[in-house]
Amino acid sequence: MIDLSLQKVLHTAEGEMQLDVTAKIESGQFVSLYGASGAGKTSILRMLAGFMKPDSGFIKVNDAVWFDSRRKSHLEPQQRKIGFVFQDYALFPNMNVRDNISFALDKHEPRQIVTELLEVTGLSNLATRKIQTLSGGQQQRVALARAIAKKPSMLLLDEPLSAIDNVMRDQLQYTLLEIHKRYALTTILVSHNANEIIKLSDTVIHLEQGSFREQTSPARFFGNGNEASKLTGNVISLDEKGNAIVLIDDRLLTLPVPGTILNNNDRIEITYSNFQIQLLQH
Amino acid sequence: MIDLSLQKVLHTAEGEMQLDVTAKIESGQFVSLYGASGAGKTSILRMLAGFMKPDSGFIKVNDAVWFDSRRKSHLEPQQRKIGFVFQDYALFPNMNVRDNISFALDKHEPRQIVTELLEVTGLSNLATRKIQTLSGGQQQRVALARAIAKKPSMLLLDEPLSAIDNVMRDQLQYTLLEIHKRYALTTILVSHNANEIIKLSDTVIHLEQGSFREQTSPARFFGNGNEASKLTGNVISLDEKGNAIVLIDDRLLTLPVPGTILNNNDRIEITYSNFQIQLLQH
Amino acid sequence: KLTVAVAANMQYAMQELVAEFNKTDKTRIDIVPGASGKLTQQIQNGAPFDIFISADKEYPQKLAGNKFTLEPPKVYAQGLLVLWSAKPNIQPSRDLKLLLGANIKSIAIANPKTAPYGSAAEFILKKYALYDKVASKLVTGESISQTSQFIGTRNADIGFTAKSIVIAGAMKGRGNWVELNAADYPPIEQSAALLKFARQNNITTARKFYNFLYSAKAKAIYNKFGYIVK
Amino acid sequence: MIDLSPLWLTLKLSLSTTLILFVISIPLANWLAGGKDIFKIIVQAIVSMPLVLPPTVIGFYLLLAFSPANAFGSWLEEWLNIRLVFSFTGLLIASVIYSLPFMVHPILSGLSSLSPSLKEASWSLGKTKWQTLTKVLLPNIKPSLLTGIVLTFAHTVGEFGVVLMIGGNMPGKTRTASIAIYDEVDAFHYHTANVYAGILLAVSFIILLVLYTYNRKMQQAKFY
Amino acid sequence: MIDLSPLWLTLKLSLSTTLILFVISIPLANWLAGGKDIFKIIVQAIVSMPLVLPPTVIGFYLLLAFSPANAFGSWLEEWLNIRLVFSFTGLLIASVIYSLPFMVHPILSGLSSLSPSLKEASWSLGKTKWQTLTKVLLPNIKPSLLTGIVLTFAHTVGEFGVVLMIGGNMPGKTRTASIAIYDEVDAFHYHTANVYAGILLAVSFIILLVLYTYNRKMQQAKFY
Ligand SMILES: Nc1ncnc2c1ncn2[C@@H]1O[C@H](COP(=O)(O)OP(=O)(O)OP(=O)(O)O)[C@@H](O)[C@H]1O
Ligand SMILES: Nc1ncnc2c1ncn2[C@@H]1O[C@H](COP(=O)(O)OP(=O)(O)OP(=O)(O)O)[C@@H](O)[C@H]1O
Ligand SMILES: [Mg+2]
Ligand SMILES: [Mg+2]
Repeated sequence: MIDLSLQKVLHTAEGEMQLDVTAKIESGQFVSLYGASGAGKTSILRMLAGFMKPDSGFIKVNDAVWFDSRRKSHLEPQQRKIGFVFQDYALFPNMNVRDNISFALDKHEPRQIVTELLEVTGLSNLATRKIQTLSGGQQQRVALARAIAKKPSMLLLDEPLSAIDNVMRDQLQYTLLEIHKRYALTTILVSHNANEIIKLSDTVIHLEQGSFREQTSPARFFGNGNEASKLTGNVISLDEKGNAIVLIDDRLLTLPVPGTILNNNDRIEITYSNFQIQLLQH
Repeated sequence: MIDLSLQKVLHTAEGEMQLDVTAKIESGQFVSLYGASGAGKTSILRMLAGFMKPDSGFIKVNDAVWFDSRRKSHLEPQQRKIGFVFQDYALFPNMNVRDNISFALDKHEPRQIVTELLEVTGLSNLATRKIQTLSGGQQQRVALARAIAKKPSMLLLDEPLSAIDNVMRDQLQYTLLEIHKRYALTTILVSHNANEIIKLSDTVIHLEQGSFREQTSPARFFGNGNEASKLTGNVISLDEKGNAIVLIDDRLLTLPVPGTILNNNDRIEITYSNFQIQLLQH
Repeated sequence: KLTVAVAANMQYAMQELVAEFNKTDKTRIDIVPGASGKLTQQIQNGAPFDIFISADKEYPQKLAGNKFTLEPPKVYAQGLLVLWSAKPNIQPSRDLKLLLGANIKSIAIANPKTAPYGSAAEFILKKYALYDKVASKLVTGESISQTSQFIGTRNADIGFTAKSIVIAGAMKGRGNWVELNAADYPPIEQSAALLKFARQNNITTARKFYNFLYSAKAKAIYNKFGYIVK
Repeated sequence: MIDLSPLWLTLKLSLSTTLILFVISIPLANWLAGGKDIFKIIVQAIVSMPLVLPPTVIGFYLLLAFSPANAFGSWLEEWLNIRLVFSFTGLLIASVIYSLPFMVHPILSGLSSLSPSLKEASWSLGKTKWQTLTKVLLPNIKPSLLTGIVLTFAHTVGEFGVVLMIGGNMPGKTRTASIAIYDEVDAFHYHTANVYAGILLAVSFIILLVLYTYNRKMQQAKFY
Repeated sequence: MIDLSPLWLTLKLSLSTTLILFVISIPLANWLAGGKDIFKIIVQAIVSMPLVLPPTVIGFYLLLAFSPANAFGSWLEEWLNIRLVFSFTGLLIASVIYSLPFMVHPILSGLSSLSPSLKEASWSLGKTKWQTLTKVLLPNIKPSLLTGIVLTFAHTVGEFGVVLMIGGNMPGKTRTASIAIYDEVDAFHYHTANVYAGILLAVSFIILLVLYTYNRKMQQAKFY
């Protein structure tokens, strides 16, 4: 159980923004932080990690007090048992891929987890590469592996998959979830990607301009299409056979629409009355 | 018309990868580069910009030769009239947001485009902020505005929207397309996001391990759902009323499925036979 | 073993002196060359020197005043001032008139505040009523050997230095020099002192060498190196 | 009374040396930072050479070089009618040579630590290499520039051997504060020496304090 | 024949000084880089002070401080039975004080140029501040460390004023190469002086060349 209440004035040149968030997070939950750019998501992670001190408030994790402004207690980041994936990766340029990951371990810990993680993140071939020679997505995967290697009890992820291609992303999401469960982690994820949030998280915390808006399930939060079998999409093109090619999120549908007067770029809503479901994979 | 043929051995520690790409790009087209992490996308952009010299090959833009290994000609990046959005933004830490963008202009050019771009990218309030005080997404928008300010004839974008939230992303995609058309740019975009690629680009160039795979339309490239009105998705949960909550890309659908024996996490295909289309926005 | 602090311009005469001394006494004698002023500072602050051979009279006197010597210092030789130019077309004259000439742009002297040859040169210039006229041409060397560098490398057109420099060692035969009238400047007396440190060290040999500095054999060597001994 | 002219002269010499070296070292360091060939490494090693020799010895070699008895000195004298020894210009040239590494090294290490994409971003905006250097690279290595300036300035203030050797200790012309202090110590005038040293220390201390406070403010703006 | 002992002594002094300063300056620079309070700025300014005074004058003040005639010196002598003047230990202490800024400054500017998230990443992996410093921060500011080492080493090789004053030019004990060269020049033994200077230059040049080549290789590995 993580019990937190954080207040801090964030200094921004066009004025000050009051960050104010109070929330309870069950141990073992997968929580997403969602909010516009500049809403304060990274700042919250940094306070949880102990890099930034709140002006007031507290952080209680199970029975331990990590921070309490009244009791003037502040646990050092080293003591917090967290894993952090930084938005700028913060990999160590002086070490190769394997060493970046092993650095998380203590001297006498067995190294096999490193090999395992290299495997899982698809980095085995790159194990001896210098960080600067990796592409952006490769770097992000190293950062993720490094944060997990220590088997932290809380995992803080600042947009950990934004630079990764779809195939690898799917795979890593699955890995993340696996790890989250296997090590009974409490995971807090900052992400802009609805699909990702829905797939991974138990609850969403919604931030707006530094203030806590709501804490709810992702289904409810993104559930705008919930009421009926409705899809919205954009018309990308119309072919000569009277079909409209419609873009719905990441996929294209070809819909026969003879006689309608749709144009390119029209935004449309599709209401289905009849459908069949086929099981592809159990 | 851009005519390019690029060969370069990319030194990677686990061996060398031969980058080899030949393509023709129509002037004014919006082209996406798609491929896995480490496929060489950034490297191609860097060669187009003149930061990296190919081992052999040529780059011809309209009638001008930007690079030709046989004639040993190599146009400096300054002469290429390109805009580049870097994967790590590469903003100038010594300048504030406005100055970063104005830096693209010559001394006597009018400054109003800067104000315009600040508006368009939603940065007006942050104009006097130091770069280091911006969030990741804000930085990416500055990088985009700066690359556009010079009105380049070719725009090279290395995952320009990966760290930006959905609302802003939609808006910036629209802006990008607007700018692309207004200034008759040739734009080359590296992106992992299918929706983004489909929305924006005329053609997709697919790279695999440094080699050119195909150059085709996004519709064809991502057109796996093209043949029929089919959607695939994952079952997220089942409610007591006999509905399945299904995740399809970024959205959730509630489908009445009484009597079926679906479970959580099942992957299903939905085939529609009857639907109605309603125009939302023209 | 003895350690002897020696004014830089005396070190070559001293080497010969040590060689002579070692013919009868094999005690190793280390020579520590340096500017007399600096050596004095060091002796006052605990330098392990047995004997101090200065290039003037005042520094040893000062040490005696501050009780760093075993007995009052004694003069062992007297230096002579010469006017020297390394430029072949300049012929120094004893009356110093040529210093006023337009072809003489810089005149090197040792620092009158700290070096005895410098104050002697200043004295003689004043006596000949030339000082104010040539004051703007004067360039000052920290020590007599630095002054000689200025002259020897022809950066200074002419300058005042010690006779010991121009008649022995590397500068011998370079350019032209003239010995100035010894009566025109106060004698440049050089003293040596037996230091208190010698008491903790090897007082018998130290005294033996100290006395040797005033022997007839030593005098012959001083003469050879351009000093006079009364 | 204390003669203040050595202090002024020192200030003039230190400021001029720092300024000249700043101007020389920037293109030099930029050139050195740019490539990888052996030639540049050799130049980099040569730049450090003045450090290795005792200042008085460098002074002595300069004395030889400037001497009218040698080719270079006589060329200067005959063709340009310049005599470098015993002149402020000579001192300045010597100080510049001697302090070169103190300016070049910090700037070079600053430039090498910048991300290469900064440079490329500026090029892609059509800026020449020079504009890139002055408007993008240098403003982002301010701590290194500051280090270079402080080391050079302070070192020239305290420089003594070279000045002593080729300056000739001429009041108001080449008699700098360091020489004056040296002389006073040599003449056992401890009080005067202490006063000079005190002024030198106090003034330098205040200058440094101001510089560092300014620099610290700059860096705070970076992370609040 | 040329006496080689001054060269050995110089090597010993320079290496020891560089080593001691390296060990001292890293925690000092790390502490200075860490905060923003005025106290640290003052310390930073004090670190530069040894640069401002002529070396002989620093030597003179140290001579006074270490002198058995004064409180500190006599305390050392009576209680610890150490005499610092005219000993190698004294020389070493003086060199360390005098060269302090050459080591601290480059390391400080290197540390301030690192992204703060590197440090935080290491903390989050449970590493102490010390482990973070030695395993993450320092290995990533190698060019700055190199600058510090080169400046300190070369400067100690060429150091002369301080050494002459408190070392006292004792053959085999405190007569370093720089003093030997000075003496030989003083005595018009240009040939011997040239030989010493030549050896000093050649050896230093080779050392620097090796260091720079190694450093360049490191950096090339970064960007190919
Ligand atoms: N150390 C700090 N002290 C005070 N304010 C800060 C600090 N760091 C960042 N800020 C400010 O806090 C605001 C929120 O920044 P934050 O990085 O938390 O946003 P974010 O929600 O992560 O945005 P993005 O999605 O773009 O990464 C920003 O406007 C920034 O200026
Ligand atoms: N200057 C260079 N010279 C040689 N090889 C390089 C150079 N820069 C990068 N590489 C190598 O080229 C490969 C492709 O890198 P690139 O950055 O082009 O990938 P990418 O497709 O952009 O990946 P991502 O989507 O993760 O950003 C990498 O394995 C990298 O090691
Ligand atoms: Mg953020
Ligand atoms: Mg890339």
